[in-house]
This record gives sequence, structure tokens and C-alpha cells, in this order.
Amino acid sequence: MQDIMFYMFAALTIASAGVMVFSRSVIYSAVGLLFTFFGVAGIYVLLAADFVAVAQVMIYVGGILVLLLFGVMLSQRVTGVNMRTETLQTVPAAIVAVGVLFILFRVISKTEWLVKAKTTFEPTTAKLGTLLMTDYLIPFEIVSVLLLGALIGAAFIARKG
Amino acid sequence: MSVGLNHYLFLAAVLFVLGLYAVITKKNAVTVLMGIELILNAANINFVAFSRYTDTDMDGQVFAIFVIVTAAAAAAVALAIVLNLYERLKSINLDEADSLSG
Amino acid sequence: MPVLSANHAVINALSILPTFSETLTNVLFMVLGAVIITGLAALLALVSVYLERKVSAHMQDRLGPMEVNTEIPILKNIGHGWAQTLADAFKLLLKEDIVPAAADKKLHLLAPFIVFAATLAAFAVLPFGRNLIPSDLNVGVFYLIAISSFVVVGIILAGWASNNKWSLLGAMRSAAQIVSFEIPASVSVLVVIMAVGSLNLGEIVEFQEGGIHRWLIWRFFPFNLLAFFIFFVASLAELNRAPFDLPEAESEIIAGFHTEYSGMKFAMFFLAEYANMFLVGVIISTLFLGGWSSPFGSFLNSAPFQVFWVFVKSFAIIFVHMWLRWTLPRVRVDQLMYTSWKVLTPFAFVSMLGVGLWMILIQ
Amino acid sequence: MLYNFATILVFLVFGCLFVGVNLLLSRLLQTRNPFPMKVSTYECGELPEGDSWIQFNIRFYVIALIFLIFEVEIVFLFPWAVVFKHLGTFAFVEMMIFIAILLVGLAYVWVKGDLEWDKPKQVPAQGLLP
Repeated sequence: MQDIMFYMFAALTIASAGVMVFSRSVIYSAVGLLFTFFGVAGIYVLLAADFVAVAQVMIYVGGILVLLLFGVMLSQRVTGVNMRTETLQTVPAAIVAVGVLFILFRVISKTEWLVKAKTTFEPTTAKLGTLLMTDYLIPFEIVSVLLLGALIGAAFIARKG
Repeated sequence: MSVGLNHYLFLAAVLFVLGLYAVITKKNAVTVLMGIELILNAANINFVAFSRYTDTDMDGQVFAIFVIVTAAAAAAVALAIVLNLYERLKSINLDEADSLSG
Repeated sequence: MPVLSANHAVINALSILPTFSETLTNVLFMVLGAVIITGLAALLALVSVYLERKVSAHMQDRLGPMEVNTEIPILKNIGHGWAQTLADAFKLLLKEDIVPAAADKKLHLLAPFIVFAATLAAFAVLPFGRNLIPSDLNVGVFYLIAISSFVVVGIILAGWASNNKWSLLGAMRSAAQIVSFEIPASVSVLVVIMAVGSLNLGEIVEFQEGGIHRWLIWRFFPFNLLAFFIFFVASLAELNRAPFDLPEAESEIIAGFHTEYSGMKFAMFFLAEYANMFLVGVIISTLFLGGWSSPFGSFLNSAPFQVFWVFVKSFAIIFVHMWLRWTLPRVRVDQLMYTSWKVLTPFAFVSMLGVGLWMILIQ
Repeated sequence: MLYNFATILVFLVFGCLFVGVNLLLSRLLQTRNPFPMKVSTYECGELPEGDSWIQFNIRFYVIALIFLIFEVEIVFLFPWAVVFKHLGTFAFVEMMIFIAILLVGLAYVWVKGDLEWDKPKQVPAQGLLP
């Protein structure tokens, strides 16, 4: 059952990512991205990362995607015709992409991973909270500075426009 | 064959390549940003998958959260730059933004 | 040898069978739950619409809908136009679904799916009783906040796909308003989680069992009361309800993001809106007012009564929502942003700080 | 845990099915008679003026931006709140530092007037007045 779910979510993720990459309209790309994020959240659930899955939906769909949509609305003539996004260098890009994909597949299948799979599904939130407050305390506090910088910087740049 | 670590890694690889393709080919700055988000998602799938399938504790998941946070900060600043660009050039095609002087 | 391996195959197949039938029953249970909750959500939305009309009417010294009844003998005597919303639903079902020529047809169709499905998915974690939780998720509260973000995306898509100034303007206003009030709402939820130490909605209710004095609204007085108030105001704004109904201000931007929607697609937005009202009612009563638990301790606390209390509490909150609609005038946009960022957000952090200090000092 | 998430997936699918069935039913029952005037964009009965392009104010973006940053903060607050009872004072101080740093950001946009919806009118500097 879990395997079937994996293939379903993987198919959803890749198909919608394909829509995002190959559609001609920015808004369709955004819709593709919406389903990609949802599919990836499903993948996280199958990997027993419940908190990360919900955080993925919350930040990517609720935050970044909304921000992207706002950016799209603000930065172009919002009519069907002008929402086009042009592509260039399609052939070299395709060659590079297929090449990278080939190398990655080869590396993944040739490497002997030290697999030690866990099979239980446990709530992760409390453990994550403890880790953030102990082992990852410094990165955690640095994140707040990063966010502060992003907020001030982005607000400053946007206002100057 | 039941789903194991490799399947997740393959999925992430495909997602990564799609993101890479978008970054290379798209002219529109917002779509390039979307491609970057795809790449970050691919990396995150790897983090969480390794956290599940190797002996490490939940470090992979913590890293995934940090990556999500960084992606948010990056998107915020990048979009602000895009909007600023639009105000100046009335276009967000990256090819036309080739001058450093304001 | 072939016989043996064939036997093996049969044994293998048989050993899979129990798990398979188990999965099947599980799926059946899920589908059953989904059917019941969908029906409930639709029914509650109809009831809420009827109540809205009646409550509004009586507050303005009118009678509201009185005419539409059925000829079915027993139901005939109820009167008071109880079948009005049913008739409206049928009318919407039969109405022509107009898609503007300029609209983006695919996205115009997709938007109601996203908005309604996200609303229904939020219903999945609501606790209606001790063993009546469709999905007893251990990240329940967090999930509720996350799933509501789909609605924002759906609204923006609906506004854009309509290709109409007013739709787009309404959608952007709705989205900006919903996201602005999501911050104070989420922060004020934290005081509950800090006290309970769990994100599971069932555990939050169990923490408050044992009578009205155990409800989280009274804890850490006055900090939790403040958080409750902030969450309530923020929920009004997220529902786009008066006094925060700017995105649907009829006199300014027609009907907001669903101006170009008609017939059944419009009905789906409408249904989602009123289902959301009930959803917020249940969330508030779960977080602060004891959820399914009886206000009299163990008295009247059996399973049917638990469902009863959930409904009583959430309809009380819905009533207050309606009451406020006819009491307060609509705020201006700058007042809206002022309320969210300069009043509610700082005070939400204050209540969180207060609860944190309190818990530390008592330990 | 998987079971609970699967239930949510079933609910999502069912929500889509419900909308789909209703739309299909309505499609079968309704009479459709679109003509150019009917399917034109609605603008209070007038002919639409121009296309639907509006130059949105940059404030929409700044609001979404502040929201995004604070939402990220909230993602960290939730696991913290769950373990707060067990970790006690130290965790509290850590989180207060975290929040304090971010509130500096809120104070910044507050002072700079990004939270004002009606931007104050540009008053020319005193020296430039005739």
C-alpha cells in the first residue's frame, strides 16, 4: 500500500513539475508548483516526517507560492496574452539536463548506501523541538538573524522600486 | 521490488533536473525562481530520505526545515529584486538586466 | 519442486490476504467518514445560511424568509420558511453556469475545487467526540493552519482566472487580509499548545475535561483570555466577515473574487465559506472552550452529549459572528492593517510571553 | 500516523469528487445559452473599460513579505511550544532571543511606514517652498 502511495505521489510530483517547467504561462507554472509542493509533502509523510510535511505545505504553499503569485500580479500586465514566459537555449539545456540526470542515476544506482531503514512511524514534533533547542541551537538563533536580514533587505529593495 | 532509498533518490534527481532545465531556459525571472524552488525541494527530499534510511537520528529533518527557511528568505529577497527591476526596466526578462549601474 | 513452489505461492497469497482485507476495511472507514463529514458540512452550511438570514432579520426587526415550506404533512407545520435555503440550493443547481469569454476556462474551473477540497480536508481533524475524530493527527493544530493556505491560493487563482478588474482586486484584498491575520491567529494558538504540550486536538480537549473551570480560556488569567480574544478577531477577518468584509464590499468591488462565478461554481464558494464558519466555531471551542467536554464535569458527558456540546459551542460562536455583523460598521483598509499588525500581533506575543513566564515561575 | 494522513487524503479526494459531481449534475440540468453579451466581462452592466490590468500597489507585496517571514518564525515556534513544559527556563530564554530579533524587523517596517495602507502624502521640504 505504501509503495502504491509512493508511486502516486512521485507521479503527481513529477507531472506537475513538468507542467511548471514546460507551460508557457507564469500562472500555469504557479499552479504546477502548487501540486509539486503538495506531492513532495506526501513524499515526506511516507518518509515518516510528519512535521516537515506540514511545514512544507505551510511555508511553500501558504508563504512562498502566495508571495510568487503576488510578485507575478505586481510585475506584469495581468492579462492572458502577456503572461507568457519565453524560453531560450532549449537544446543545450536539454543536453545538459539529460547528461546530469544520467550521471545522477548512475551514481545513485552504483553506490552502496549504508541503508538501515526504520520502519516505525513516530510523531516527530517533540523530538524536533528538543533538537532545535539543544544540538541545533546556534543555527536556530542564526536563522532569526537571517530572517531579520531578509525582511529588512527585501522591504528596503521593494520600497525603493 | 519494494520502495527503498534509491526510489526517493531517483525522484529527487528527476525533480532536480527539471528545476535545472527551468533555470537555464526561462527568460522570466519569476519562473527562474520557481526552478530554484524545485531544486531546493529535490535536495530536501534527499535530506529526509537519508534521515529515514540511514543510522542518523533526525538530523536530516532538521536540515530540511533549515533549507525550507532559507528558501523562504531567498524567495523574499529575490522577488523584491525582481519587482525593483520591473520598476526600472518595465520588464523582468533576465537578458535585459545586464547593467550593474542603477 | 514446482508443486512445492506453487504451494508457497498460495501460502504467500493467503498471508497477504488479512492485511489486504484490513486495508480494505480501513479504506472503507475513511470513505464512510468522508461521506458523513461531507454531508454534514453541506448540511451545516445550509443551516448556517438560513440562520444568518433569520438572525439578521430579527436583529433588524424583520421576519426574514417566511414563505418557502413544503407540502409534506409533518414538515408543513414548522413554517418560518425553513426550506428557503434548500430552494436556493436547487435554484443554483439549475442555473446556467456562465463562464466569461475572456476568462481562463481551466483555472476558472480549478479554483472552486481547490477552495472546497481544502475546506473539507480541514474538517478531517476536527474532534466531535472522544472517539469521533476522523483523523486523530498528532500535528493537528499545525495542519489546520497549513491547510488553510490552500484557500488563499485558490482565491488568487479564482480572481486571476476571471479576468475582471473587480475579481482580481477582490482576490488580492482577500489574500492580503487572510495572510495578515494568520500571524496573530497562529501566535495566539501557541498559548494553548504551551499549556497542553501537544499539537493533537484530541489531547487538547482531554486536557480541559472536568468542567467549565478547566477550560483553557480561564488559564493564566488574563493571558489566555487575551489570546482567545485575539484568535476570535483574527478568525472573523480570515472568514472575511463583518466588520472585516472589505474583500466583498458590494458597494466598492461588486462581490470580490467570485464576481464572475455563477451557478454551481458560485455555490461551491458559498458552501465553503459557510462551512468555514462552522469550522472556525469548532476550532475555537476545541482550543479554548473545552471542545466536546461537558461544562458540568462528568455530568452529561457521554458520547452523544459530546457531539451535542461541540455543536452548541460552535453555534454559539457562529451566533456571535452574526451578531457582530449587524452591530459593527465595516472598517477601512488602513484600519484593517492597523488592527492586524499593530494591535493583534504585538498583543499575541505579549500573551505568549505572559504564559511562558507564568509557567516558569510556577514550576 | 500514516492512517491519519491517508484519511486526510481521502477527504481531499472526496472534496474534489463532491465538487465534480455537483458541477456535472448542474451541467446536465441547466439550459445553456451563451451569447456574446452574456459572456462578456461583468462591469455593472457597462461594457468593460480596458483590460483587467491594474497596477497593484507595492504594499501588497510588502505585506506578503512580512507575512512570509513571520510564518517561518511560527514554524519554529510550534515544536518549541510542544516541548516547552519539559525544557523550562533555558528554552524560554532561547526563544525570547529568537522572537526579539524578529520583532526588530517588525519594528523596522513599522517605523518605515510599510504597515500604513494609506501612504502619507509627500510633503516638500521646507527650503523648497516658495
